[in-house]
Amino acid sequence: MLNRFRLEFPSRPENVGLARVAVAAFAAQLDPTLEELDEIKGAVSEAVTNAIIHGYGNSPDGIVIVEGILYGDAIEVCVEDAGKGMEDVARAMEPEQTSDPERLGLGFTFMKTFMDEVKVDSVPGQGTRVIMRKQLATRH
Amino acid sequence: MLNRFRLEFPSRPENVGLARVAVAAFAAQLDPTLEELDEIKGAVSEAVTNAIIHGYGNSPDGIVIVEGILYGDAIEVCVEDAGKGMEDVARAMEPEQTSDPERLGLGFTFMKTFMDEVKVDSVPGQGTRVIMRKQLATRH
Amino acid sequence: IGEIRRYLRDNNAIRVSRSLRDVAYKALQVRDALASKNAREPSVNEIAAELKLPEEEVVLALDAIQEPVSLFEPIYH
Ligand SMILES: Nc1ncnc2c1ncn2[C@@H]1O[C@H](COP(=O)(O)OP(=O)(O)O)[C@@H](O)[C@H]1O
Ligand SMILES: Nc1ncnc2c1ncn2[C@@H]1O[C@H](COP(=O)(O)OP(=O)(O)O)[C@@H](O)[C@H]1O
Ligand SMILES: [Mg+2]
Ligand SMILES: [Mg+2]
Repeated sequence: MLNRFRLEFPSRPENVGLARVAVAAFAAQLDPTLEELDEIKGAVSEAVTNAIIHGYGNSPDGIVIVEGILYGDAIEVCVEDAGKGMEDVARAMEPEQTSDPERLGLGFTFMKTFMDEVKVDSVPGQGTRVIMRKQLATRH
Repeated sequence: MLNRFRLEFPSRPENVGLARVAVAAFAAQLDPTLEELDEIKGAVSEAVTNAIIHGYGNSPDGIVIVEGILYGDAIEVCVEDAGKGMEDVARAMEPEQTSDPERLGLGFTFMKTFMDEVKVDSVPGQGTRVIMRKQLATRH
Repeated sequence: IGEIRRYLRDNNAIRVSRSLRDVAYKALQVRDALASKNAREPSVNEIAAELKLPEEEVVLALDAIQEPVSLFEPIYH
């Protein structure tokens, strides 16, 4: 482990940008391309948005925790909420699966496309933790 | 209190930039001018740099905590370390006071210039907490 | 005075203010220029070095010209 950070904030939509910038500034320590950076930011946006709208049902009183860890040329990002959790994680992660008919159900699909690994731990009634890892192209 | 965040990271110099842009992304929620934003970032750089070099004596094993709170049109930023602390805070805050002859001793002077209020709590052997507040010009 | 100015520059306390949008658009221009010059995607460091800015400032600026919330799904309908 080379470096890490932990960021906590209330589940307000305006904090998605804070999370995205913090992760991006941290990831910049690995010297990514702008495309790699956009992918990481996209994945973070999806995971944090899910924590706010699904985990906490859009209530601003929840706490979202975002952690970043650098290992060599890889970055791991964890997004955690103590919200309602999921009964069936594997099913929720399938494309076009959504509990909200107004949504597209593509958040997890984007996370999996943008990052190399996406793991989700979730306990109904207790919360969700999304762990994403991305290996950056080595240019050194 | 409208919104807040808490960011923790190890006392490595490369994390000064992370702290600075996290506070900037958060402060952006108040729609500051560019100048106000640069002042907030400058104050954060000084306080976090002090935590790393003076609080932890440049050891990367300490933890720095940065908190931001928005109140109406004001932002409060706290920078905390559990490092060596200061015997005489009032004296350390005077211009050109420094424990390192290679430095200029102007960090606190800049913090006071950039922010409206700077309060420092410090206990020798236990750590330091710098609390800064800035009222933004109301443009709404 | 010279010493203080150098201190300010080295400590990044004060810099000539450029708007975030301005920095972001310059960063995208530099990206394109470096990509065609080197025939590969430049890294954030390379772009920041060209702009003489810390890399996290480039990151912050680029985010400022991005959509405010989720890229792909609006948070509210
Ligand atoms: N943090 C979370 N807490 C609870 N449920 C979640 C969480 N993240 C995702 N889900 C569930 O997984 C489904 C799929 O998520 P996603 O692929 O992002 O699609 P969408 O957000 O468009 O519904 C959501 O509709 C929701 O039911
Ligand atoms: N977080 C801290 N922990 C311990 N001592 C500190 C801390 N911050 C400041 N100091 C003390 O206060 C002095 C003045 O700080 P500052 O005005 O930033 O000047 P400089 O960093 O150039 O020495 C430092 O030299 C140091 O002795
Ligand atoms: Mg989603
Ligand atoms: Mg200082």
